[in-house]
This record gives sequence, C-alpha cells and structure tokens, in this order.
Amino acid sequence: MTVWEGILVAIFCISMVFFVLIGLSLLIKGFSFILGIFSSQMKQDTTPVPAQSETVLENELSLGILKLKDVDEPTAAMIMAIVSDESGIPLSELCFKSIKLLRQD
Amino acid sequence: MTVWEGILVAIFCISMVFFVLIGLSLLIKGFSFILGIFSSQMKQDTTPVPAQSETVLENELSLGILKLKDVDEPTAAMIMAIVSDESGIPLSELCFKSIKLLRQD
Amino acid sequence: MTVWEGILVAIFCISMVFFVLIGLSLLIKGFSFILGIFSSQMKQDTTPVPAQSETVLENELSLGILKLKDVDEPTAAMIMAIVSDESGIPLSELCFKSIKLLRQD
Amino acid sequence: MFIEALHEIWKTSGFMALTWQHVVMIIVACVLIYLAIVKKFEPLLLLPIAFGVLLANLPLAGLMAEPASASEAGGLLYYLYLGVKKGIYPSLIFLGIGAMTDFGPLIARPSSLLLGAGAQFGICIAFVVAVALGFAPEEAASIAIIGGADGPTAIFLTTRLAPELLPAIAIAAYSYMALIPMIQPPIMKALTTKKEREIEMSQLREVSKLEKICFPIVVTIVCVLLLPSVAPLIGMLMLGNLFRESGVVERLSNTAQNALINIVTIFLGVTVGATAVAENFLRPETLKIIGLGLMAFIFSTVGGLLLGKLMCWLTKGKINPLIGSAGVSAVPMAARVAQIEGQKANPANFLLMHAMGPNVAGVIGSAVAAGILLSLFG
Amino acid sequence: MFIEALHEIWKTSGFMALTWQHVVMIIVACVLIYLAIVKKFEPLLLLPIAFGVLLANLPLAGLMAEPASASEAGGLLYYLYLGVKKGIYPSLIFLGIGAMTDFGPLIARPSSLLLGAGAQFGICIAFVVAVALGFAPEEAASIAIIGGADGPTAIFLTTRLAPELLPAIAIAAYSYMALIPMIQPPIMKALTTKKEREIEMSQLREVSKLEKICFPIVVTIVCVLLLPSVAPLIGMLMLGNLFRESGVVERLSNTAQNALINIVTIFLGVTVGATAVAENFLRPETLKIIGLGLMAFIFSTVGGLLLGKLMCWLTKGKINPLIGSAGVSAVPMAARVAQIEGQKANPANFLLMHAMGPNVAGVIGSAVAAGILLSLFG
Amino acid sequence: MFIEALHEIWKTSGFMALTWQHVVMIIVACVLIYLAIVKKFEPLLLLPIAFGVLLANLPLAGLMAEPASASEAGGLLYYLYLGVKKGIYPSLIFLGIGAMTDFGPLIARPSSLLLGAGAQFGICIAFVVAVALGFAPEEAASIAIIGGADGPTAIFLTTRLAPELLPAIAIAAYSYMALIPMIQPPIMKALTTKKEREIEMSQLREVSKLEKICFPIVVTIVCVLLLPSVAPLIGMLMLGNLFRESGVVERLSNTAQNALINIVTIFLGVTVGATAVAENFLRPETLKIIGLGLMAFIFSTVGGLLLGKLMCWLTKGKINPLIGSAGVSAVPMAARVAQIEGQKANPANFLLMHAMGPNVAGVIGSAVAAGILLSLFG
Ligand code: NA
Ligand code: NA
Ligand code: NA
Repeated sequence: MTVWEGILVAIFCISMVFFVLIGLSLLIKGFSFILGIFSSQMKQDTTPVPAQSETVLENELSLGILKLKDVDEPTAAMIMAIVSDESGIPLSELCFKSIKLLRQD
Repeated sequence: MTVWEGILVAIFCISMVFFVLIGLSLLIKGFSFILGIFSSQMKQDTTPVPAQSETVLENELSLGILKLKDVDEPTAAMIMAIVSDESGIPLSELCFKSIKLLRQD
Repeated sequence: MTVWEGILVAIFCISMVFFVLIGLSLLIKGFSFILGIFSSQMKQDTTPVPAQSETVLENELSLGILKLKDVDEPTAAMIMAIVSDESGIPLSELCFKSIKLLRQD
Repeated sequence: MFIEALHEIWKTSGFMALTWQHVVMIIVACVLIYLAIVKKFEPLLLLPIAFGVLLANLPLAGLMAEPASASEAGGLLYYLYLGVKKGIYPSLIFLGIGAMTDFGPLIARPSSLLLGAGAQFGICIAFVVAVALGFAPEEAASIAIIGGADGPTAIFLTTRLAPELLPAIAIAAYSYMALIPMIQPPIMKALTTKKEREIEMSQLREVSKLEKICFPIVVTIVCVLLLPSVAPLIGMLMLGNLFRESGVVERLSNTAQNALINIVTIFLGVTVGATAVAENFLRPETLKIIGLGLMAFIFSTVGGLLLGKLMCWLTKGKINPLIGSAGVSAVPMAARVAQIEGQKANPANFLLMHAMGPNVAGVIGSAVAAGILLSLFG
Repeated sequence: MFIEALHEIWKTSGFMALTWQHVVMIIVACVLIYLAIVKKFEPLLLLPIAFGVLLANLPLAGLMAEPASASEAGGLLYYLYLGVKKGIYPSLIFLGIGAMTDFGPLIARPSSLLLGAGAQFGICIAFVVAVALGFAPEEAASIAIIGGADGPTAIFLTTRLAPELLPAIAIAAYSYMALIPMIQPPIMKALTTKKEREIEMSQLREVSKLEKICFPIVVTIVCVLLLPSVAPLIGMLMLGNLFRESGVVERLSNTAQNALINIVTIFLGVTVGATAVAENFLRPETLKIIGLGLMAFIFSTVGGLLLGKLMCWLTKGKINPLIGSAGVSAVPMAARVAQIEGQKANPANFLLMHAMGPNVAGVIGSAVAAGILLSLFG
Repeated sequence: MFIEALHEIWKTSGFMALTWQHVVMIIVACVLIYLAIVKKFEPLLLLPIAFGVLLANLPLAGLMAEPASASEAGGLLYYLYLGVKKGIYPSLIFLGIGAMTDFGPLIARPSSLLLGAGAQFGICIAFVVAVALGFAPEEAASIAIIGGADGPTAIFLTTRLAPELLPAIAIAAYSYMALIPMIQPPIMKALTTKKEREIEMSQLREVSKLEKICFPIVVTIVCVLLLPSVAPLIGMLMLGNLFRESGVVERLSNTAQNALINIVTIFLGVTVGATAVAENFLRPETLKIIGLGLMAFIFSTVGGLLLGKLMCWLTKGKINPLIGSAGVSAVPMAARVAQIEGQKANPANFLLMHAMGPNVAGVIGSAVAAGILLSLFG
C-alpha cells in the first residue's frame, strides 16, 4: 500500500467515524425529543446528572430525602458515616432510602 | 407417532412422575422417622420453618437468643437495624449470634 | 525401577529440594539486605508482622492510630465492634484508618 | 477508490442485507426487552434472551458464526453457546438454584411431592395435543416441558431433543413463568370454593439440620438410579443444596448462588436468544408453541389444584387446595400467588410456607418428567 | 546415576537455555511491574501483562506451548489464551465496562459524539505514518488503533489483523492510557487560550431513565447495522449498559462489573503479556510501535481539542474546548485531566461531567473506527 | 406398549446396572460426605469430591462420558473435567492461594525455607516404599507427593504422571491434611523434649512492603529458571501473591481469592471425585495408596521436626523445633497445631507466626519437589 493510498484510507476512515457518530448524535437527539413528548404523560422517573464537583454534591445531600422512622437526625448521620466508612464509598455516592429504628424502648 | 400412542406415552409419563415422587415422599417420611429416633440422642441443631408471614416473624424475633455483652438492648436493636438496612436483608431473615461492646469506657 | 534406584532418586530429590530452598533463602536474605539499605532513603511503608497471639494483639490495638474526627472514643469503639461483628472478622484483624462523624448537630 | 471503499463498506453493512424478517425479529426483541424491563417478566433471563434475539437478527454480524476453519475465529456467541449445546449451563444454573432453595417445607410435609407431581399434568396434555398437531415426538416432548414451568429444565431437554425449537420454547417458558400471577388466579378461583380457599393450615413441624443434609443425598441416589438421564439436573440441584445445608462450605454456596449462576445466566440468556434467527423463529410452529405452552401452564395449574382438592378431601380439610397450584414450580412466584389468593379469601391465612413445599417439589417433578421424556426419546 | 540425574535436571533447567534476549525481556517485565505498582500505570491490566511477559520469557517453562498431540496437555497459558485468540475476552471486558458506564452526560448533550469522533484523528495520522514506515496495512491499522486510547478495542482489532504485534500494541495502549495526565496537559495549553479554558459550561439537562434504557438499544441497532464487524464490541458494551440502566437485573450488572470482568482481566492480561516472547518483541518494530502509539495519542488529543475549538466558536463560547481532549476515551482519566486543567484556569470551573460525554463517546468512536478498519482489512 | 415402555425405562434405569461395587462406592461417598460435614475434614474440597464419587457411581448417569461423536454432547462432568486434565484448575487454585497467603513471616526469617524443605522428607520415603511395593516410578512419584500435604500440587502432578490414581491420591491428600491435628501431635511429643517445646522465640522483624512485593518476583524467576516444569504452580502462586502485596489491584486479588477460586474448587472437586469409578478405585492399590499416604505424612512431620531440632541446636535454643512440623504445608492447620502444642508446654508460648514461615515454605517446597519429580518422570 502506497502512502497516497494510506492517506485516502485514513480520510475515508475518519469521515466514516464522523458519519456514524454524527448520525448517532442526530438519532439520539430525535429520540430524546420523541421520548420527551411521551414522558410528559408518563410518570417521570428521572435521575439528575450532577454537573458540579463531588465536594459540592456532599453538601447538597440533604437528609430530607431520607425516610427516618423513629431515628433522630444525628443518629441517622452517624449511621450514614459508619456505612460510608465501612464500605469505602464516599458519602456523596451513597444513596440511603430509609433508616428506621427497631424498638428504642 | 399417532395421537393414541401419544396419549399412552402421556399417561405413562405422568404415572412415572407420580411413581417417582410418591416413592421419594415415602422415603423422606421413612428417613425423617429414623432420623427422629436418632436425633433424640443427638444434640438438636434445628432450624424452625416459619409458617407465618414475615411481618409476624419480625415480631417473634426476640433478643433473648442474642448474647449481649455489655451492650444494652436499644443499642443492640440499633445495630441490628443498621446491619439490616445496609445489607438490604429484612431483619426477619438476619441471624445475629452475639453483639458485644469493645471498651465502653 | 529397582528399590536401589528408587533410593537414589529419593536422595537426589530431597537434595534438590534442599538445594533450591536454601538457594532461595540465601537470595531472600541478600535481597532483604539490599532493600534494607535502599529503604533507609525511601519512605518506609512497613507492616508489622504480629508475633504474639491474637488475644495479645487485641489488647495492643490502640485507638491512638485512629484518626477520630468529632467522634468520642466509646462511639468509635462501638462502631468498630459493629463492623467486626457484622463482617465476622475478629477485631484484631480489622484495620481502621479513620472514623469521622457527619454532622452531629 | 474512495467511492469503491464506500461501496465496499455499504455492501458489507447490514442495511443491504436487512430483510423484513429481520425487522420483525428486531421488533420482537424490543417487545421482549419491554416486557422484561417494564413488565418485569423474569428479567434475569428474558432481558439477556431479548438482547440475544436483537444481536442475532442484525444481519452479517455473524456472532453465532461457526469458525470457517480451525485457525480462524468464530463468532463470540458461537463460543458462549457451546455451554448451552453441551448442556453445561442449565446444570450450573441448577447448582445455584439448589444453593438458594430451602427444601425444609418439603421435608416437613413430604406429601407436597404429590402436588408437585400433579402439577406436571400440563406436560402430558400439551404432549398429546402437540403430537396431534403433527409435531414429531421429540419436538412434542420439548414443547410439553414448558408446562413444567422451569426454564433450565426446558432448555436442557430442548437442546437434547429439538434444538431448532430452543428459542421459542425458552422464551415461552420464561414468559409464562413471569405471567403466573395473571394465569393462575382465575383458574384458582374457578376450581376452588371460597370455603376451601379459606382453610388455614397447621404450622409445619421443625426440620432438623440432619434431615436437611440427608435430603439432597437421598434424592440424588433415588432419582439418578431411577432416571439416569436426569443426573445433570438433579445431581447439580442437590449438590448446590448440600453446599447450602451442610453449613461447612459457605464460600462455595455463596459463589454458586452469585458469581457462578450470574455469569452462566448472562451467557445462557444471550446465546439462547441468539438462536432465534428469523428463519427458524418466524414460522407457524412458533405460534403453535406459544399456544401449547400456555395450554400446558393452564393444565399444570389445573392438575395441581385438582390434586390439592383431592388431598383436601382426603385429609378432611387440613390441606388448602390453593397450595396445589404452587406445584408448577416457578419458584417462588407460584407460592406467592397461592399466599395472595389465600389471604384474599381469609386475611388470617398465611399459605406461603405451606406452598413452598409443592413449589420446590415442582422443580423436582419437572426434572423427573424431563428425565422420563429423555429416556423415551433421547 | 546421581550425576546423570543432576545433569538431566541441569539440561532441562532454564539456566542452560537462557539467552541475553530472555534477560532483556525479564528486565522489561520488571520495569513494567515497577510502572504498574509504583507509578500506578493502569495496574489492573499492566500488572498481569507484565507478569505474563516475565513467565513467557523464563525459558522452557512452556506455558504457552500448544499441546503436542490431542491426548497431551498444552501449557496453562495456551488454554487461557484461547479466549484472546477467539476474541472472547475483549468483548466480555466491554460487557463489564458497559455495566460501569453512565452514558447520561452523552445523552444530555449528543454533540459530545462529535468530539468523540474528532479524537480518533490520531488513528488516521498514525495509520498513514505506519504505512509510510513500511508496515503492511493490517499492521498499520492495528498500530493506529492505539490512538483510540481503548485497550480492549486495540486487543480485539490486533488479534484479528496482526496477532504477532499484540504484546507491543497492548503494552503501548495501556501505558499511554496511564500517561494521559502527562501527555495531554501540554497540548491542551498549547492549543487553547486561557480565555477558552476559563469557559464555564451550563449545567446538563436531566436525562430520563427511559432515555438511558433506549440508548443502548438504539446504538446497538444503528452501529451493528452500519458496521457488522463491530458487533462483539458494541453489542456487549451496550448489553452491559442495558443491564445497568434497566434496573431490573442488578445481579447480572454486578457480576458483569466484578467477578466476570476481573476473571477475564486476569486471564487477558497474563496471556497477552505471555505473547511477548523475545523473538517477536525485541525487534525494531516494537520501538516503531511505541513511537507511533505516542504520536497517535498526541494527534487524537489534538483532533479532539481542535474540534472543541470549532464547537466553541460555533456555539459562541458555550463549549469549553478542553472537553474535546477527553474524547480520546481512556475513561475516566481523560475527563479528569480536562477537569483539572479547566479548574487551573478558573477555580469555579467544573468540567468533569461535561467531559464525561466526549469521554464515553470516545469509547464508541474507537470501536467504530476499529469496525471500519476491520471491514477494510479483515 | 405401556409395559414395553415401562420395561424400557427399567432397562435404562440404574437399578438394573447396579453392582455391589457401585454400592460400596456409594457408601464410600456417604462416608466422605460424613467426614466433610460432621468431622469438617477440609470440607471445601472433600464435600465436592465426595459428591463427585456419588454421582460417578450411580450407574448409567454417564456424567463423565466422552462425546460419542463430534456432534453429540458428552457428560456434564466430562467437560468440567477438562480443566483438571489440562492442569488448569490446580494452577488457578494456586493463584487464589497466593492471593490469600502472607509470606511476611517467611521473608522475616528465610531459614524457615529449610524447615519447609525438611518436611518434604516423607515424599522420599514414600517414593522408595512405593517403588518397593511394585508401583511404576510415575505412580510412586504421584503417591509420594501426598507427603507434600498440598492438594493442588498432588492433583497437578498426578494428572500428568498417573491419572488413573487421581481419585485415591486426591482423597488421601485432602483427608490427611484434615487429619493433621490428629497425626502430628503424638509425633511432636515423641521427638521433642518438653524443654524444647517450651522455647519462646524472639519476635519477627518487620517486613517492608517493598520486600513483600519483590519476593514473588524473585521466587518466580529463580524457581522457574531452575525447574521450568513447576512454572504453572509457582508462577500462578506468585502472581496471586503479587496481586495481594502490590496493593494496586485489589479487585483482581479479591476475585482470585473468592469467585475464581471457589468456582474452580467446585469444578475440580466434583470432577476429581467423579474419576473414582468402582473399577479403578476398588483395587488393592487404593489401600496401598492410603497407607503410603499416611506414611508420607508421618515422615514429612518427622523430617520437619528433626530439622527443627538441628536448627534449635545450631542456634543454641533460639528455634523451637515444633515449628518444623508446620513445614508440611497444610496451611494454616499445621501452624495452628504447632501453636497449640507449644502453648500446652508453655502457656506464654506463641508460635503461630513463627510457624507460618515454615508453613508457607512447605507450599513452595512441595511445588519444587513436584517439579523435580515431573522433570525426572514427566
Ligand atoms: Na414443575
Ligand atoms: Na477513543
Ligand atoms: Na509441603
């Protein structure tokens, strides 16, 4: 294969990559648009894409989304700290759904 | 294969299934009986088969079977709740053998 | 193979084992010596080899090596007991780097 | 040259080779993905199967291609499929299922095994009808086993008797297993009186650890001696259960229940799905199989319920016939359906544990039925 | 007899057969182990690769030996290598990567895919130069794919096009991926103005779960239809992602991300390393490959940055060109480098999530490039 | 026809084919299961082995059947057994063991390696006696390796030298490893004085991380160069240890220690057990092997203890000879026995860590012995 042919192949290759990925990007845009129309009727089960850094996230994490059953906030926070410490997962990435206390009598 | 043969095969098949499973059931009955005689001499390491719903079970779970070393019951309960929450295993299915405290000084 | 030949093979085999393992042991000694010289310049990231029994170790484990952030010692001890109990790892073998409290307010 | 290369790419692209059959199969795959994710139809297997269907029907991908020669590489899924073809995956899944299953309720009430036998009734009915519809006996047997409501057993038998029907049978089996909460309740209500459904059952006796350990050994010896062909299924099921109950090999039990069964499930699902190429899936037989499978499920439920009624009558009302329907296997879905229906009739009625006996008996029952069919037609 | 046996042992020992080439390779292995452990160069793959190099160059160990006959056993690594040779391991690694990857940022801003395409620029440059240096087209394509900054893709393509170059290409690919934090920053500073690097980007929109589920299905259909040869990579990547996003098969997703990918990584690394025997590694070609690989990385970064600048200009300063450099893949290292450089210029600048879009697009981009090269030369 | 079918089923059932040899083997299997579960004899391997023995001796199950033709499927265990036959499983188990083993105590006191060499003494004695009893040299070597007290090594060597003795040797090796707490103490008491057993040893020096990382690399290079045939064992053992000590590939280390080793253990155990069919197990040779194995264990312990006494004398009482008995490997059981016996003589005596050195040295020692035997007879 001559260098000239090589250059042609290379140009062809990069243009194909652009062609496929631009096609994909348009498709995703179209799809998102269509799904956006549908989703107004549907129950929105969305997950936010965090755009800020993790340190910011840690502060954003509010206990408000936690269902606390008979547990006061400090205890809940301690439990979360324990789990985070144990598992090695930073608190910002842990998701607690509920913390409930069993018989504090 | 004619339908008639098919019916014969089907009857044969279901009777074989019954034959094997009835045999097994008798065998298990016999075995359980024999083992029952033996087990009166042996140390009984039995596990109860829960017949009630899980919610009932949760109430049945007594702290009595737990060996608590220097830990008061509320703390033990909290520990159990933490572990249950973390691991995602309902409390009724978790089995704690002992909870001990290391230096409460 | 005659028994005589067998004996020769056996002697040969055990002497080879000794030859290889003595060689290895000398090599490790030499290597440790060389590395020992180097390591005086380098940051020493060493792990102690416990020579006492585990029960002794448990007493040796001081909270001093733990970085405690806004957590009092009893709480830290309790957390360690929980983790040890849960994971089934004896406390003497668990290594805690830090325990910190998240918002005790 | 540029144009030539573009032409070359286009010629080798899948768009050129796309037929309407492929499009239909892709739609089928998307429907299956929808059922798996949104309707939660046994997603652990249906999702990989559906994706396998998708991959196999994107033309020219060649994922299932046999190697052209010894030195060339075949398709990815061709290699993974070897585990299905050689019957390895279903057995390893049974190893994991065994490690997950508590046979305690069955040991506490061995008569559950009868209900597990009765709920294989649909297999027989479906077999006869399949023969009547003109299927060869091997095919009829493979179709009928859908009525066993047990995915790995169905896949195991089908790979040995009628591999060309594998995707249809596997998809039907897992779909109907997921549909249990819709298929069974009407039949349960039709065949039982409210009074029967209200029956509360006495608590099961405690089962000793020793009994639980002996159980897998005894079942293996008896079943494999009687039906040697069922050894890969019953043997592995019971080995897994022995791992669980022995209490001394927790490591192995955990791995059998997690890493091993999950890896095998991924490979099994994707490759079984990938056998569903248009040519052998878009045939009238597939519709017949789907119909026969539903029939088999219905009659298995009927069989279990009728035997339950018989046992209720024989024990003078000590057995709630609803637990018979749990004999179809589909662990633990069928047992839960029995629990729900029982509680609807009588809020104080907790049938779950009582239904677990027939439920796990149904797994043994279908494996035994598969063994018999394999002896006859294998 | 004693002396004879000793002589026999000595003759069959590796010391007799040791050549200076072996010694050089052993030193290379030790250097790689040093880079993996002390410098933390992608240790998950470089450490097994390095140990594989070591094992393969201890003479007479025969770990990669083909079985002499059907009844005899071959070397341990010969069997484990079959998964590389047949293209199974890279696909399974992609399954795990798919299960680990969040395509959300890409879906939120689909134009990221352009940056992912631009960052394949180095592949083209390296291909042309490799051809100019006298490599055969298949070899040139395999070398060029190093610029894709994606290990499994490089291994997949190389096993199919130029297996004899596998160790050099794999080692170069993983080493340069680890060197991203050293290679990219100077280029980023050279090609962008401080003002451009300071640009803060608007927050990405929320992506619905439905979009995330549809994404892998759509990408699979489109990519595999266009480029059937890429099916094993894109198909498995998207299957893993579907496991992740569907939310109904967490078991499978976890296993794909852990046990399965780890087992495959061990086998892949050790056996790829073990192909680096002295004869086909200590050649001038290896040095050329290392040089070409670096060039490919640099030009991929350049391509991504230039396209980033173009998009910055087109959107009138809404896009920070730094995220273009993340398009080389090397997830998530390249995105982190973009974040760090952005924050250096403007401490309030958080580019991480914005760079994740081009970053994951780069994985798709290199797979597509590999598919095209495979169509042309496969 | 009904009668015919029943007759057919009966003819193909295992009851017809059952011989007294099968019954004996089933009883052997049940005894092994009993030992594994109740007596906790190395249950991780003995339980799968025992169940494999059971499955292989239920007639006609054909689980180990070779495929009759290329298109037909063989037995389940036939396929799983390939990993034993090709020597893959023992190596992968060594990978996991390496990831579990801390060679620190050995590095802190390299003279432990001598004790690990001394405790291979039983291999030589057993070899000579086995030759005298008329075994072929390959068989004698395989039997003798039981004295190495190392299951995977014994299986590895036996599959290469005398595969027909595999089940007897594997069962004997694992059973005696479990019996260490019964076999060793009387010998320890007979060969040492109370004064010797009372010796307290000085604390081991700290071992740096660097030494721990260099250790597996150096051992691999030296051992594999000297004895290339031992590469699959030592190479994988040291790779696993490098995973562990490097600290940068925790994922791989965890998987090697858990999912991978457990999966391989299940497959290895069951299939090794399944080679114990009546014809090649119910022979006088099996009894001889069991006797020779016990002898090998006893003389290995004696060898370790005598060398311990010698080192005690040479160091003027700084070495407690009890730690010599730990040189037989059987990690960590033998080290625990040394600890217990030491503490019996002197309650302030903590030998555990001191005994771990010879204990892990014993693993290397048996692998080296296996390599030598393989060079001589392989
Ligand atoms: Na069933
Ligand atoms: Na890329
Ligand atoms: Na040993």
